[in-house]
Amino acid sequence: MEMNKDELISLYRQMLLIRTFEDKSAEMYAKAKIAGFLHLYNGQEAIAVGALSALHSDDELVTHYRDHGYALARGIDSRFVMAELYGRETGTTGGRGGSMHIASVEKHFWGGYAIVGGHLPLAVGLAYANVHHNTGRIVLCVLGDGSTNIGTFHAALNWAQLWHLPVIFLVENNMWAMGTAISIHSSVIEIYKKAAAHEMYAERVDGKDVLAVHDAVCKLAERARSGEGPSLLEAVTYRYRGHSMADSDVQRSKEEINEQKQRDPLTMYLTNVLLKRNLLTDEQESQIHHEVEAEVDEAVAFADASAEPALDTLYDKIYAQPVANMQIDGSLIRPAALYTGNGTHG
Amino acid sequence: MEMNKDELISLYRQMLLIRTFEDKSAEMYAKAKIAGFLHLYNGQEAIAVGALSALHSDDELVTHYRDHGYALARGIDSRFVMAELYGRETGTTGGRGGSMHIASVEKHFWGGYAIVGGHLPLAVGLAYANVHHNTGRIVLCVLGDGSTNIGTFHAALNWAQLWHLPVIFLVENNMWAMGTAISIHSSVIEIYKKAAAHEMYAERVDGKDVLAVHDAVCKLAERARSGEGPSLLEAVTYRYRGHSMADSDVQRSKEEINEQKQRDPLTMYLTNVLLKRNLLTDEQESQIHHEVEAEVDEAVAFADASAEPALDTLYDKIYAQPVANMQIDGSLIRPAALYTGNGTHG
Amino acid sequence: MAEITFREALKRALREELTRDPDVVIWGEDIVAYGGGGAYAVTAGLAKEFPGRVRDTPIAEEAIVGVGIGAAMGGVRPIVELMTINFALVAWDQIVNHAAKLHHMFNGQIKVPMVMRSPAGFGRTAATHSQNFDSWLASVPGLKVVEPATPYDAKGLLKAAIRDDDPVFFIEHLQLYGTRGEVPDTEYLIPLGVSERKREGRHLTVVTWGRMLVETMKAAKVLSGEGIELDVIDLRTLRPMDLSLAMQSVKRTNRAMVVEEGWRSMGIGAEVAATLQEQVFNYLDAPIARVAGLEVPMPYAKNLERATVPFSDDVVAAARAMMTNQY
Amino acid sequence: MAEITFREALKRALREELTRDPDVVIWGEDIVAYGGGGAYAVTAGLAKEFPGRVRDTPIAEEAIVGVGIGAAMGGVRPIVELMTINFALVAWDQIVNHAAKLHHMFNGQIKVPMVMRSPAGFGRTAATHSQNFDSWLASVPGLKVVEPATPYDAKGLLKAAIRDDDPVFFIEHLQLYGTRGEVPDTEYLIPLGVSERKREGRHLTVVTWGRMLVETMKAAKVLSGEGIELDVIDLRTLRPMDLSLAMQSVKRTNRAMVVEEGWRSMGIGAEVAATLQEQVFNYLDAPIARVAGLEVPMPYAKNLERATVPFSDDVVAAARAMMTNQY
Ligand SMILES: Cc1ncc(C[n+]2csc(CCOP(=O)(O)OP(=O)(O)O)c2C)c(N)n1
Ligand SMILES: Cc1ncc(C[n+]2csc(CCOP(=O)(O)OP(=O)(O)O)c2C)c(N)n1
Ligand SMILES: [Mg+2]
Ligand SMILES: [Mg+2]
Repeated sequence: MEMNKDELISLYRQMLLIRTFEDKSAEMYAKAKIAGFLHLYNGQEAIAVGALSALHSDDELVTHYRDHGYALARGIDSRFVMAELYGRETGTTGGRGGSMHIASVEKHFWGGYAIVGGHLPLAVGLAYANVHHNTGRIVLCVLGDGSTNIGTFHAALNWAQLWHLPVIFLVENNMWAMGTAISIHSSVIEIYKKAAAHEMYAERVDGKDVLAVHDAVCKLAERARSGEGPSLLEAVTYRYRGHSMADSDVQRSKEEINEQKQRDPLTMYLTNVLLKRNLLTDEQESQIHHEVEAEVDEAVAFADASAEPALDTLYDKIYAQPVANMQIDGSLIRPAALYTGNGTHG
Repeated sequence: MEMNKDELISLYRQMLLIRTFEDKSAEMYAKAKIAGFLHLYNGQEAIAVGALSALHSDDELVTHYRDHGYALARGIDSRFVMAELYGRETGTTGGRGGSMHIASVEKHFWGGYAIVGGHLPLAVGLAYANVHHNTGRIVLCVLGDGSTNIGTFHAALNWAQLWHLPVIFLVENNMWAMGTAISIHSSVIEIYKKAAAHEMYAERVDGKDVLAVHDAVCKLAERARSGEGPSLLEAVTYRYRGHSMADSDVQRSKEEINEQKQRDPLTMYLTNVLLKRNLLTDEQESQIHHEVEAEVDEAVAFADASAEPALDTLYDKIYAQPVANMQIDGSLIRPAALYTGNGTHG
Repeated sequence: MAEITFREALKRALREELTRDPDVVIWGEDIVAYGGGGAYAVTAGLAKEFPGRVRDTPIAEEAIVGVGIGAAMGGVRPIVELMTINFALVAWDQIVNHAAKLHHMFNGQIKVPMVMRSPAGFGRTAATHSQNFDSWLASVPGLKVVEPATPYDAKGLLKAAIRDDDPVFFIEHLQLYGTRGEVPDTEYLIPLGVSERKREGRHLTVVTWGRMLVETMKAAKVLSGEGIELDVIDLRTLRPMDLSLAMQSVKRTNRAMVVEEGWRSMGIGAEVAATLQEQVFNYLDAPIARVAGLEVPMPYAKNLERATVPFSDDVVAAARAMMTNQY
Repeated sequence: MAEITFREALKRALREELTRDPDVVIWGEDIVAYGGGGAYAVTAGLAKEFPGRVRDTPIAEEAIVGVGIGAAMGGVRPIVELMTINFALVAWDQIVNHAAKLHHMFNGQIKVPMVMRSPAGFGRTAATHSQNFDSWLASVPGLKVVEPATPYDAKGLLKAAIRDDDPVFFIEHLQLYGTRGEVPDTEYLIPLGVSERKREGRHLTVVTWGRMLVETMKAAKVLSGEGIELDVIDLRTLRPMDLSLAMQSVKRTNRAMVVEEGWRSMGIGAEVAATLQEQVFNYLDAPIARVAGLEVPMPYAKNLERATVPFSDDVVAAARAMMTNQY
């Protein structure tokens, strides 16, 4: 897809929004506004932005837990994402899922998943559903390099290829799985080669080059839409921060990180494309910066102002179709206060 | 390994023993002497015999449930194997495991396993143990074509390659997984190609040619022993009978089966090698037949004469190290007769 | 009303639902070609009747369940068959951490209207192939779990399960496939989560389900001859579990027993006993007894298997002991 | 005797056993490089001390457990770390159908002397990362299951588990890692399968284990101020389960309560309640109560998580109610 000037600028704005949002999240985590796991996307922004810009807005998206970037690139209101990180009722899942499970089915983002490899079969099934209903939509399934060693990876690829389903497996190869370097966790370093076990079409792309990612996904989406089946795209990248906010990151050398930062996806795109081609002035750039910062500040203000989920909603939505009139049911009906006393304390 | 005349004849004798044993097992199953699942090896004999003849007798062996052929080729007394099919105390596992779990750890046969793909990680671990103890022994791990789609397959291969362990994955590609043809269950028909996902060395061999299997395994064993790591061998074959005795086998055409029988591993080896090279006379051949039949008849007589396991051994060997003096223990100590009444009825 | 087998009842349920709703599909290992359709022949012929909607899959239970979940999220209504419940262990993460959780975790945005069907139980197939796992499944918030005992219930419950908007694990005891019972030709549904009294009696309440109902009914006949009348409650749905009938019953009989095939420890029997003693403590004249499978990896040998699994004579013995206060 | 953390006690057990026996190895995800050694830092530094014997693995729990089993069969004594117990679901088939069964299925020919260590419990990590599964594991014949509550027990039990010839699942509640307690410098072992009275009292027997012991002890203090003295039994080993102390205790107190963090249905509490009412029925003055986690996929929000998991105040409330006959 050829992009016009606005679209090209928008890529930058999106990457910047993600970077800024993630930095702010880290800040809020340090202030204990956010708890649990928080996996930030700094350094990898070009992949989410490049990939989603190559898809239709109603193509289906499924990701792993490192999902804020995808949520923002899919156009989910940053206020709702921040509120979810806070665990507030205004969050994308009403505070149920938190950072690892951002979702907006309305926007065809079927959620971030936290079990490594667990979402791959789901993405294949979703692709089937679209074929079954003849929607023309394809599925983008995002995962990391470390997630290509677990059983569901190959089981899902085999199925997708066998049934010729329209799904793109996008592997963000950031060279590390938590604190384990790729050479320690995978017998094959060039992840795209793993698709050979299924004779699945596969490519490798520079994951720091937003336009390269965009182009690669355009091509694979075209393949999928025209019935040529699934594919795997390996996008080589690097994350600047630790695996999650809990990671002291002692395992990676400062040199390695600094070297990687030399090829920053935002800077490269701004310098080598937008400024070089005169698509943006320095002034416009700082204007974008201001806007993005204002947006993120507002997201924080919104999250701060939002209420916690009401306690009496705890049992809601465990079932889509609750069974009525159960007289005794440890599973559905809150046991008498006698036995638990819960819900009132805290 | 160059084989001498006796060894070459022995290959035939072993294949014939397996074929005869399996036919007799089918007969005994029909007579309800054997129950449950019974997966016969007819048609695939050249693989077990060719592979084991290429290994040392103390190399480790792990197989799937289609394991009688391997047990016999490993030299386990056919009487004990038949007794196990009967579920008798004289069986290879005292009647506990039955057909799918023949084992003789003394003979380094670590057993047949019944969960598809479940034994692959075990084989990798066993290879590690041998490296850890510096025994020089390697591991042969046998599986079917249908077992290459489940998660443990690739998870095990990746690990074996990463840690460079001495294990040979021997895939008996008989083109069917139960009633599912290979083209329906696997995106790739030439199974050996799946090893590419791990840059693991792999080959394909005619699984009906006992000498070809022997030579291929010799080569891969040599690799493993000299520290060159794991490998995968695909042996193309066909099974003559249904998946198990429960299989009506309506899914495979008579033509397909008959065509496959044209290339029978026993006949081919007898005609093209033993008789052609004058290693065996017709008389000697019929002598072998008699011996083998006598052996199998004796196995049946032995099984028939063997007792069922004693009922009071039911709780034995659940734990290698039982916890002493438990006063109440639903898990270790038989609940009072009041609550179950079991064990007395028949 | 004709007598048909449990197997046939299930097949009719599948056929009717496939006919009613084009979004219903069936996937599983060997459900199309093998032996004409299915390791236990439940789907025999359906692939021909509904081209493209009944499909054989690779052997990869984690994918069978996971792809099913994804399809269900996308509005398909998959029925996935796990050849036996033992293989569900390979898919355990998908069942527990995915199917059961998505609706709540995503705050209602995602629904997983999927049925997982699976034969359970023993049949001379040894340790790894003879299990139940009903209690584990029934303890998972977000799952529904059904285990019918009769052809009538099998049909009505399976149809309800297929129309349910939640993931339902539907357990079929493999010893029941050949059993027969009356099933009407006209359509009916049986709501999930409702237990049923299968026999009226005044001496002893027996709570059970699945194959053990059949054994309990046999035992009830024997015991009736001795003047002991069992009040038999069939749970039918294991999650959510309806103990209302059982509680009422105990208030009349003052004695209760739970009969289950699976391991005793942390079984459904434990839950039923714990809940009943909580709820109707003052009505109990004797401890609640449990008849259950012995905790042994199932041996292949005929006599050992027989000793491990409970049968009607175990129920008879336990009931006699209870009624003569030998607890 | 020095006060050390639960985490440090575990590490000392590992170090001592690595030193004692060259066949002991430790494998797991991120136990070497990450943060200096382990998601919860239990193995920190060990890789350097024991070169080649503490190794990072791929993320593939089915292989971590399965390769561990194979190594154990071959005479190695692997300790495999599953980063959290939630990921054990991926390896469930290996745990239940392989580790637990091989010794019996192969009639004693094969042993699996392996320890699976895994943190369990909650910590604002939402539905798929906050579970226990203690009751499931403890129901599997062939497995041993341990869950210590104090640094002292953690060290002694882990050393015993490593020397045990059976597969042991060793559950570490992640909220306990930072807790402190006295641990002697001299070597000691604590035998598996032996419960311990952690507090003497005459009014109410409380059976518990793991983190809930800590909460129960807090509750005991509060209740003691009100004249209610808890007799607290720590199970320590969940399979085989030693209820002898609990039974003796109930004979004195005539009231019992089980306190557990996991889901109530088919929990360990259900088993304890069912067994106690079977065994000491005539000594019970009140139904056995259960304090347990609510059956909800764990929400991330702070207040909802807090409401889902039991704390000491829940124990206090339940005990008060029991003692005033409000059941
Ligand atoms: C089955 C499972 N095992 C372990 C984990 C813990 N874990 C979460 S993320 C992660 C590393 C994944 O690395 P990778 O796939 O490369 O993704 P990245 O974080 O680098 O984006 C691990 C081990 C998990 N969530 N699920
Ligand atoms: C996890 C699991 N799923 C399903 C089965 C049932 N099953 C047993 S053997 C088999 C077919 C295996 O085919 P293949 O690997 O080709 O071996 P073959 O029988 O042809 O030798 C199936 C589906 C099983 N035992 N384990
Ligand atoms: Mg990574
Ligand atoms: Mg095959």
